[in-house]
Parts: sequence; C-alpha cells; structure tokens
Amino acid sequence: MTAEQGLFLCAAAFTLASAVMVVSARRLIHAALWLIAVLSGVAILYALLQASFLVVVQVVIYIGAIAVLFIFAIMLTRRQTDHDAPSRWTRRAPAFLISLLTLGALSGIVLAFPEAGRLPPPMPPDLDAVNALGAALLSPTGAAAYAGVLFHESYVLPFEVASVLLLAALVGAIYLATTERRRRES
Amino acid sequence: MRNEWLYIGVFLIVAIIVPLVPLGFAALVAPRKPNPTKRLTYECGVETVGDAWVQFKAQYYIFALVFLIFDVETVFLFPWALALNRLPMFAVTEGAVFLGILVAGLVYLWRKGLLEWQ
Amino acid sequence: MSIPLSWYLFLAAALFCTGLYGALSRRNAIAILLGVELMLNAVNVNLIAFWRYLDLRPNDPAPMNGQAFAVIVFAVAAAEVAVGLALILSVYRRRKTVAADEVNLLKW
Amino acid sequence: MMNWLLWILPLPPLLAFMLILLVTHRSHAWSHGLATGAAALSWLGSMVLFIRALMIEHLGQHPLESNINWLPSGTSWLQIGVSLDPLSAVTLFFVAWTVLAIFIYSIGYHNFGQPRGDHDQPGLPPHGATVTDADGHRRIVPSVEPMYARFFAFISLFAFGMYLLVVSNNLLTLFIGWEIMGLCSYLLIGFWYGKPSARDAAIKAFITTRVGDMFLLLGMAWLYTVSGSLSFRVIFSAENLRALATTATPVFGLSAAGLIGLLCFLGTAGKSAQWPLHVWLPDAMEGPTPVSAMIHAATMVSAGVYLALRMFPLLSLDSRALTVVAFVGAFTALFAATIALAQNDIKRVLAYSTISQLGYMVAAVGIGAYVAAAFHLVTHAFFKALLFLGAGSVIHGMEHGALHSGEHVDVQDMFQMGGLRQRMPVTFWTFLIGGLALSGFPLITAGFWSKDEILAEAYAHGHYAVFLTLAAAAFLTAFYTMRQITLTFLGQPRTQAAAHAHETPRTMTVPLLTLAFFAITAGWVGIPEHFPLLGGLLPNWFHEFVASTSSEASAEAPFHWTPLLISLGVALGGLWLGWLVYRKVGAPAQDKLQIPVLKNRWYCDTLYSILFVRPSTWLAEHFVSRFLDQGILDGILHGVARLSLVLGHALRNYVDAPIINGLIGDGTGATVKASGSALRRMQSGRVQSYMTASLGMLFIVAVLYLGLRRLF
Amino acid sequence: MNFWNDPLHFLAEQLTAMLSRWGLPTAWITFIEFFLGAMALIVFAMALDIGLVWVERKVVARFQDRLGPNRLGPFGLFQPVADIIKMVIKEDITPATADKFLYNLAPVLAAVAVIALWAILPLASTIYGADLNVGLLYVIAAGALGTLAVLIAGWASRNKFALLGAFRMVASLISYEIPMVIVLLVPTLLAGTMSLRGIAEAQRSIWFALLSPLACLIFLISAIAELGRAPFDLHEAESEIVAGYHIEYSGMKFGWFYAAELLHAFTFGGLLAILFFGGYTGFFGLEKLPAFIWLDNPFVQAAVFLAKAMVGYWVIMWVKYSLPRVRIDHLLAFNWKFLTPLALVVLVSTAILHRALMEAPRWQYGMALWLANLVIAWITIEILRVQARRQRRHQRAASQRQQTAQEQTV
Repeated sequence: MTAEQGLFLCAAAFTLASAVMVVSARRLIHAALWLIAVLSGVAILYALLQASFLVVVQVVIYIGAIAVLFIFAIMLTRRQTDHDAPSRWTRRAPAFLISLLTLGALSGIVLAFPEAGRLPPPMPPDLDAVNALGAALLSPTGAAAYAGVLFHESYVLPFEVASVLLLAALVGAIYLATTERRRRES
Repeated sequence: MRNEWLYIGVFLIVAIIVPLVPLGFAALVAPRKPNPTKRLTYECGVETVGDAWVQFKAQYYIFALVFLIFDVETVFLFPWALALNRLPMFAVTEGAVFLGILVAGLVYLWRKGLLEWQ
Repeated sequence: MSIPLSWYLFLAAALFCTGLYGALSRRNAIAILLGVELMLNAVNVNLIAFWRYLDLRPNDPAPMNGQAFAVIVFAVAAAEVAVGLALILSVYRRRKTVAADEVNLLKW
Repeated sequence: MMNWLLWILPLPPLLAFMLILLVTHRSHAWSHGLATGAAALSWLGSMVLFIRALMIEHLGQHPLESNINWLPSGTSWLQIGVSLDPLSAVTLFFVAWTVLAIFIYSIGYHNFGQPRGDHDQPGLPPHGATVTDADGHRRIVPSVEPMYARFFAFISLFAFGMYLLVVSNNLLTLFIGWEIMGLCSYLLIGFWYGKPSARDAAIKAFITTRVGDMFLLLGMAWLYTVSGSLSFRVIFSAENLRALATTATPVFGLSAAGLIGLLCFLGTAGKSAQWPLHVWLPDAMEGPTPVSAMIHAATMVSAGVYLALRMFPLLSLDSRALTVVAFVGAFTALFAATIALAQNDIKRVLAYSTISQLGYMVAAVGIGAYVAAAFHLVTHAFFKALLFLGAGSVIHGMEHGALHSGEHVDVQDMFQMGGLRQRMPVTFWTFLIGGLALSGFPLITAGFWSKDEILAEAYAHGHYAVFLTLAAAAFLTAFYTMRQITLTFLGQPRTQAAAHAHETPRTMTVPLLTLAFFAITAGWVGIPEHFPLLGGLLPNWFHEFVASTSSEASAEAPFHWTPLLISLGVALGGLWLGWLVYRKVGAPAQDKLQIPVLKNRWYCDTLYSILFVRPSTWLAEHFVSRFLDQGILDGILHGVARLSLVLGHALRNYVDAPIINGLIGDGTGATVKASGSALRRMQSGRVQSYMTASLGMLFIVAVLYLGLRRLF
Repeated sequence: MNFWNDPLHFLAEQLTAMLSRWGLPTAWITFIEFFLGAMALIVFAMALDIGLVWVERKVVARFQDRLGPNRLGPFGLFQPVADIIKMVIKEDITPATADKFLYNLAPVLAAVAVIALWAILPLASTIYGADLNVGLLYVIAAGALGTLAVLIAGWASRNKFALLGAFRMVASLISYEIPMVIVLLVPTLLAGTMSLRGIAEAQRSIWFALLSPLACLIFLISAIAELGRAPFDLHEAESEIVAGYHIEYSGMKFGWFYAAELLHAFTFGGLLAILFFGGYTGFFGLEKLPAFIWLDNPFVQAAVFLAKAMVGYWVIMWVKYSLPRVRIDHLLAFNWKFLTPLALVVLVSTAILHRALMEAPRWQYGMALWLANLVIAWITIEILRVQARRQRRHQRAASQRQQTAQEQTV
C-alpha cells in the first residue's frame, strides 16, 4: 500500500465517519459542524484528485458560506428544535433499508463498470486546470487553444444560466425570509 | 501540485499542534479551583436571565443569504479572470453580463430596502 | 498515482447513501437538508473522480467537463440551500415548527 | 432584413410581459400602454412581413428561413429557426389583427379609468364602485379590474407564445410557443381565481389539453428519432417523407407517417377542442371575455388547426389517418352544434359554435382540402373574435344596466336580455355581421365563402358522409346563431338591466368595427374561379397563395351547383327558422326547441349504454354525477355529455395516469376530485415519502432499461 | 545553488542526502522535510507574533501620548513574555453551561485560521511554503475558517453577549468578504495568475497599487473589517456587549484570540504588500544591474517584504487608533451600498481595459488603467457630494419646519 493510498483511506474514513455523525448527531449544531468536517474531508479528496480550484471553492463556498448559513438557520429556528427528537424506528428502519438497498445497487453498478479498476493518467505538466476551466466555461466558440491543447466544450450557456439561477434563488429566498417585515411595511 | 497540497496538509497539522502546546501547558500549571459562582455566565455581574441560546433576528440570516449568493458568483469569476488573456473580447462581455445579473440582485435588495439594518 | 477509480466511486456511493439515510430518517427539515448536502457532495466527488481518471492523451482535447459540471453543481447547491432554508424559516415563522412531518398542509 | 424582422417579431410582447411584471405593475396606464404598444409593434412587423411575403415569387417553394445553433447536443447542435411561408404569412395576418384588436378592447372591458371598487379584491371580478357626483347623488358605476396590470402581462405573454408558434420553422419552438399558450390559457381562465368555478375550469382546461400535448410530444419524439431533426424542411423533405410512408407500424397497420400524424393530431384535438377532448372549452368561458375571444376563439384554438395544417404533408401520406381526422372533425362539428342549440348562456353558445367551426376546419384537413381549411381558419378567426367581443360588449352593457337598475340578473343569460338593438346599436350591427358570417350568409359574408369552399371540396372529392354532416351542422349553426341574435337583440327588453344597458366605450366598439370589416371582406380574397357571376371578378388569390405552401395541397375543386345550393339553403333556412321560432320566445319554458332535444335523450342514452356504460360503469359512477351537479353541460344533454366525458376521462386515466397524478392534488377541482380521492393517498405531504417514491421510480426505470437492453 | 541564493532548497537537498544515506524511504523524507519546513515557518510566525504584542502596545501608547511598556528590559521589550507567562498561569474558567468541546475548539481554530495563511506567504522568491496556483482563493478560504471560529466561540460559551457579538462579527465579516473577493480579482486579472508568488513577480516592473489604486484602497478597508479592528470592531463594543464573542474566555484561550488578531493584522499587511506593493520585489529593475545583483538575494527580499508588511500593519494600527467605532447599520450600509458597487465598477473597467490594451505598449496600458481609476474615483466623489448636499438640504428643511411649528405654538 503506497502512501497515497494510505492518505486516501484516512481521508475517506474521516469523511464517512463524520457523515455518519451528521445523520446521527442529536444536537443540530453538532450535525452542522460535523457536516463541515465532511466537507473538509471531501476537500482533501479533491486535493488528492489534483483539482486545486475545487479544493478552495469547496472550502470557500461550502464551509465559508453554506455551513454558516446552516448554522444561522439552526440558531434562528431554535425554539424547540435544538435537539432533533429521535424519530421512531418505524421511520428509521425503512430509511436504513432503502439506503442500504441503494448502496447495494450503486456498488453493483460500480462493480459492473468495466473501467472501475483504471489508474489515473499523468496530468499534462503544463495544464493549468483553473485556466482551462475558465476557457471551458467562457470560450464562446467552445474551442480555445491553450498550452497547445484544444478544448472543445463550451459551457457559456450554463455559466450564464447559473448566474440567473442564483439571482432567482436570491430573490426567492429573500422574499420568503422577509414576508413578515414586508407585510408590516406595506 | 500534489506536493503543494501535501505540504499544506502537513502545515495545517502543525498549525493545529502549535496552539495546543501552550494550552496543554496552561492546563498543567494553571490553578483550577472552580466554584459555581465562578462558573456562571458573565453578564457584567448582573444575574443571568434566561438561556443565551434564544432565537435571533432574521436580519442576520438575510445577510448570510446575500453573502452566500454573492460569494458563489464572485468565486465563479476567478476562472474568468484567469482565462481572460486567452479569450476574445466576447469573454469580457460575458463576465460583464454575469456581473450585471449580480448587480441586478443587489439593486433588488436595495430597492426592497433590505440593505438597511433595522 | 496508485488509487484505482473504484475507490472513489465506492466512497461516493457510501457518502451518498449516508446522506440519503439522513434525508429519509430525520424529522427536522434542516437535518434533512444536511443529508441532501451530503448527497450533493457525493455527486461532486464522482464528477471530479471521473474528470481526473479520464485519459488525457497529448494534443487531444483536454476535457474540463467534470470540473465544469462540479462548479455548476456548486451553484445549484448554493441556490438549493438558500431557498430551502428560507422556506424552512418562513414555515417556522408561521407554524413554529421545523419538523418535516408536521408541515403537511399539502396533504389530502 | 426580413429574417431579422422574423426573429424579433415575437419579442415585443415578451418584453412587455417582463416589464409589466417587474416594473410597471402598479400603474394601469403604463401597463396597458406597454402591452398595446408591444402588440402594435408586432402588428406592424407582421403587416410588413405579410406584404413583403406577397411580393416574393414562389414563396411556397422557397420560404424565407434562417436558423441558429441553439444547444450543443453532444457533437452536433440543436438548431432553432424561423421561417415565413404563405401559410404562416396569412396566419400572421389574422393573428396580428385579432391580437391588437383584443388588446385595445381589453382596456375598455376592464374599465380603465373607473374608480376602484368598494369591496373588490384580487381574484374576483369587479363589483362596481359607488361614486357621488357633483350634485351629491350616489351612483354605482363599474369599477376597474383589481388585477388590471396582471391581465395585460398575461395576454402579452400569450401573444408572444402565438407569434413564436407562427414564425417558428421547427416543431421544437412551435411546441414551446404551444405550451406557453397553454400556460397562459390556464392562467387567464383562472384569472378570477376567487371563483371556484374558474379555478376548476382552469385546471380542467390545463389537464385536458395536456393529454393532447402528451401525444404531440410522443409524436415529436418519434419524428426526431426517425428523421434526426425537428425542422419542417428536414421533416417534409421528399426522401424523409418517403421513408416515413414506407415504414410500417404495429398499430392498425398504419404507416409511421400516419401514426405520427395522428399523434400530432391528438395534440390538435386537445388544443382546438376536438371531440373527445373538447370538454374544456365551454368551461374556459369562465375567464374574462377578451380572453375567451382571443385564446378560445381566435388564436390559440386555431393554433391546433395550424398544427394540423403544418402536419398535413405527413397526414396526407396515409389515407386511413386522414379518414380518422375527417371523421373526428365532421362529428365534432355536428355534435357541438347540437349542444349549442340549447345553451342559454350567450358565451357558451359561442363556445360550442367555436368547437363546431374548428370541427369544420379539421374535417377539411381530413378530406384533404388544405386551402379551404386555412381559409376558414382565417375567416373564422375574424368573425368569431368579433362575436365574442360583441358578446363581451353585450355583457358589459348588461352589467352596467344591472348596476344601474340594482337588480341581480345573470348578465350572460340570453333570456334576461332582449331588445338590446336600440340600446347598443354598434354592438348589434357588428354582432349581426359576425353572426351572419358565422352562419354563412350568402355572398357578402366571409363565412359563406370559406364554409362553401369546404362543402364544395367535400362534395367534389366524394366524401358525401362528411359533406352531409357538415351541411347539417351548417344548418344548425345558422339556426342557433339566429336564435342567439333574436333572443339578445330583437324583441323587447325582458329585464330592467336590459332596458338600462347602454353602449360600451369607444375602446371596445372600435375593435368591433375593425373586426366586422374583416368579417366581411376577408372572404372576398377566396372566391372560387368558376363561381357564377362573381367568379373571376376577383382572382382567387388565397388559393394560389396558400396552395403553394404544401405540394400535397390539391388544386381548386371544380364548381358544382349542388353544394352551393345546399349551403345556401341551409344557411338561409336556418336563419329564417331561427328567427321564426324565437321571435316570440321570452323564457326558457317557452323555448319549444328544448323539448325535442329532451326527447332525443333516449337515443343518446341507448347509444351510450350500449357503447360505454357496461365497460365503464364505475367510471360513470365516479365522474358523471359530479358533472351533473356542476351542470358543466346543459342538463338537457346529459347523454351526449356522458358519452363525450366518459370517453375523455377514459382517455385521460388509461392513457396517461402519470401526468394526471402529477396534477391531481387537494382541490384540483370537482372534475377530477373523484379520481383524486383514489390517488390522494400518495399525497402524504411528507417530503421524504416523495423522495422514496422518486427513488423507487428510478429503480424501476433503471431495471426496466437494463432489462430491455439485455433483451434487444 | 548555494545557501545564499536558495536557502530552502539547499537545506532540503542536504537533508535529503543525509536521510537517504540513513536509508529512509522517500515518502518519509518528504514528510520530514515538509514537517520541519512548516515547523520553522510557524515558529518564526509565532516569534514575530510575540514581537507584535510589544509593537502594538508601544504604538498605541504613542498614539495616545503615553509611554507604553518601558520597565521590563530595554524599551520594555520583555513585556510580551511577561504577558504570556501571566496568561499561562492564569486560572482558566469554563462556564458551566458552555458546550465544552466547541468552547475549547474555537481559540485553536482562530489561531489555525491565521497561521494557515503563512503556508502560502512568499517571504522571498525562493523562500515560501507552498506556491499554490489558487493562492488568493486559499486566502479567502482561511478567512472562512476564521469566521467559523468566531461563530463557534460565540455559540459555545452560551452567553448572550458572546453570541450577539459573534453574530455581529460574522455579519460584518461576511459582508466585507464580498468586496474583498471582488477586488482580489483585480490582481488576478493583472497578473494572470492566482499564485501569490506569481503576483509578486508580476510587479517587478510596476506595482498594482499604481495601476489600480482604488482596488488597493478597497482591499485595505475590507481587510480592516475582516480583521474586526476599529473602526469595525462592533463585535467587542465594550459599551454594549463587553468583550464580544470571547467574553467568556480567559487565560491562554483568550490569549490565542488576542495573538491571532495581532498576527492576522500583520499578515494582512503582508498580503497588502504582496498584492499591491510588489511583495518581496521592490527595486523596479534596479536589481537587474550587475552592480546591484545582490538586491535580489532572498534574504534582502525577505527583509524588504517584512518591512512592507510592517508598514501595512502600521497603517492598520493607525486607522484603528485614530477612528471611532461605526454603528452596525452604517457598517453594513457602507459595505453594500458603497464598497461593493465601487468594487464591481473597478473590476469591470479593469477587465475591459486590460483585455483591450493587452498588446498595447506598457506605458499606454498603465496610463489607461490609472486614469480609469482616477475617473471612477472622481465620479464617485461627485456622487457622494451630491447626495450629501441633498441630505443636508433635507435636514435643514426639517429643522426649519420644526422652528416654524414651534413659533406657531408660541
């Protein structure tokens, strides 16, 4: 077992353990903090996959923003719900069963996947992933020469649509979150 | 690239250890004579009333919300800023459009008076 | 360079199912959203893993699909959280509860 | 320049929609200013395009076209584009006119400039406002619509959908426009969502049309898989058509072309309310009258026929498919006409007449009378819009009278009216013109020429069954039209409201006059060559122009005296009889005609019990009683109602339960409440159960997919 | 290569050679080297931190016209040591109701968040921890960790003041992170890379502070807010909520918050230097001349960098001790209604000009960017002036109305 594999296993174990804590922690704040642990675990995995941009984005967006939002939400709704009352086994058992089933199905698919055992190819030494990503996201023709490599995808539309989506989310969420005050004002 | 991240990983581990050292030392040498009064929550000597974990005003949530959206959008712009040199002027316009939509959100908030703190 | 692709896929599957379990078994709506977040992350791990393990032959299109997809997923996740939590908050404001199964006005 | 114009033609209404919703929704003047302004722009564009289209030689063979890449689909691009050929040109013509007229009309109809109502609230029609004039008298006057801006936003969006549908050169964008219109129709039927009836009607319309759209979608998907594109040029290219015609399908030995054509035709049936999917249209009258006029008479319902015409090359490859279409059309024409006889609600009569007229067009398509169908499409759009707006004007006048006299009458009930001739002359004359056009009053009216052409074609091509059915329908049409006119305008006022009704503002009468003009002249462009005396005075421009659109369109039918005489006979006879019967009738009780129809019940009952009851008793149990309570169809015609509804619902439930399940929920209206009660168990209101369900669905699909892939 | 040109690699190679002579596997060697490197860097940072305590106290004293620490050792240099000893031996009180684990986690996290920045801080062209190609985002990520620490601290100590302070702090932190991120895009654009070292190298010819002074200014402001120092130190508004989120902390735990704040301030001074003032470079091509080649020596560079960082830190202190605290509504309004839009404008204009003039001669390019900034600044000031005038008019009108009303009553 090489060092890299060791690293991966540690990260994976850490991630999964925290994930289990997320779904089992009674106190919501703790669940949220465990979620942060999971997110950082995933960030480590990205680092192993040499996707630097996503590592930092994971931390900035997920930990820095989404997790904070979660914590705020929990603190805002903490009247009776700082503990999530343990749900009856009649709910937990089927849930467990279903997820187990799903796990089985997914692993089956993975096992059936012929390429499952392949190893990562070497990165092109001169490939700056962030740059390439930028080109993929923005080059209108969908083909941008970079470092002698040609990119054929164009995600211009998704890129712009994403911003529209975010705008919509912003407006909608704000509207929902401020109904009371709006009523008082009007 | 991987080595960079490996280094940062090691660095973070060390960075966690280092603060723990003085804390551990303090735990050893510092006196520890707790008593109930000492361990009350400190509110300028006034008797503590009620739990601190009370509900907070939604205003904070709204700012967190706005932050989230803007954060995501600005982070999206980093690849744009990097790739700009190799892309036609059109890419700049795209970024401008992207930012324009961002600004539209800002204007919306402004118009709705949600940027004021009440 | 010694980790087979399947490891990542299995990990992602496990993460996904954990999230699923959380999303199904929790009563608190926020907790459900937490589970959903886990699932989304699992998806992203998959995307990135596939991106990395895709063969990059020299002077052959170097695909960024995986990363681009992942980035879009980030945006979607952000939007989802923002709206979802806002929904929960407004429900909470009216009904004073965030228990998913007490919010059932849409029920027959 | 023209391509560019084609591209931007649909945009102004869309912009207006957005601007109204986002910016100007507070100001009434701005809202309708934007909407009508946008409509006017599109109108101008359409006119320019239309005239340019006339100038171009052989437009039919080489339509204007321009495409752009839209979505990168794998390796290739999904293209969308616009095109202008004779058919879309003439369609543009009448769409532009009717839309503009109706936009302007709406300003008056929604009482722009009137005070706000005393206790009006959004979602309910205005109840009127009390004002105290200079000398201190307190009067009740009509009050402005509470959701004024919203209305204009919606109809703007609708106009966008219609223009998009007309200019698009491929099924994809056509379908997008189609669905946008469906949405708007839903929104506008349920515009007064405060009324339960309106809500139910909206949902009913939505679901019913959805059934059709489902099939249309299937057809499109199939077409795409076969021909690898959705653009008309590719689909209707000779080799592609040949391929489609030759490939056989397991269904009734229809060719692929025929089957696809039929699938698309089901879309038509849903959109333009052909039997058995016609049930939604009468209810759609719950919406404001301009909506009924625009969506449910002039444009949207004709979009269905437009699609059928577009698909004509496909349909014409398979005679069986054509026969089905012809049958459905003819049957609908007659069947709707019979129902219309016994309606007392002024708008419902028109609704059923609409269904029947659409039946005409569909039948025309079915017998291969491509041009005739298009012709009737145009003329009908004009005079039916005119009739609806006239009816709206009548209702408006009646409301005014009711407010004035303070008595509570059903302002839409024709038996409450009478003698409006003196009170509202403009409305009367325009309505008369419309009515005559509808009933095909000889020579002058547009309706005569188009209807006559259909009959002539039917006769000439030896579809005698269709011919007779349509002739009978024509007779009934003339009859109930005259009945309507007589009851509404002639004789003496039967209520105070009718006595005090008065003429509507100019914003409403001017559109009436415009449309009336077209209701007469629109026919003169299509006078057959060999028509005695008149033939050849004006060249049969319409035929030459439109016929060139599709190579399958047959040449103009040779002239026969028989169909002409028959159509003259039925038209005049119907009108005369109608006047004869109804000039004295003052109340439903005296309505002689409702007796024979009542008698006829047993025909329907027996027919119905033989055909449907035994196989679907429980369905009947579930649905029909609801409908009786609701009186969706007039109580007299239970049988027909059952027959059609049961079939319609059988279709719904068996064919695409999933779609309906998706839409049925708490309070989706009485029409579907019954099946709702069966299905609502699924609606536990718990997110998680939904999640589980979708997951299970995914499993099933995956398993099926994999399994099937194993198989093949 | 010898020690003076490239100390780190030199040592690393020596070490590798030695260890491999001992027969250790490469993985271990790498790990050990990384460990030692990290250790060295962090220890250096900590030593610096201790020094900063003294600097801070001395400077604030001078600002407030006091002497400051002057008893312990020359110029009271040993004062910080005394402070540390005191903190260590002070009794550490944990509130009974606190959430123990998180309560203890928070200060560590706060410290980590700051120290983490040093992992990518290039002290010289060859002396740096890691040269991330996403360095700038890494900086933001570290900031996110800090936010988290504050939140946890406030929540875990289960104290109204603490939680309120934490909420306020987080509100201002996240608000000001937006203009900061936007403005960080400007150096990224100009340098065409996100790696701090790359950005520093890109400024050998001209500082970005000159190309885009507005960006520099905005960064400084949002940095101060990010540090939560005056005038943005609402979270510890003594008059309202005592000490803010670390009210319940005492002894070394408090010490870490304090130390973290100081180091954070200094680090941001360093970042300011790197992003806008050329970091360790700074002789504008002089070092190219054979006579001055020694100016490019890593140690000189490090000295230059530290000096610049110290200046930045001093500016931050200057602001802190000369401005009063702003109200939270002003704070947020200032950010969302002024800073963010301005940052957006700057970004867009920079992007357009940069892309348009990429091939143009450098001096034109520079002049264009600089003038653009100037114009934007001027317009902004004009707008502000107009608004201020309108406000004054309103106030005057209001006061007059009051007077007339009083006269009428009289």
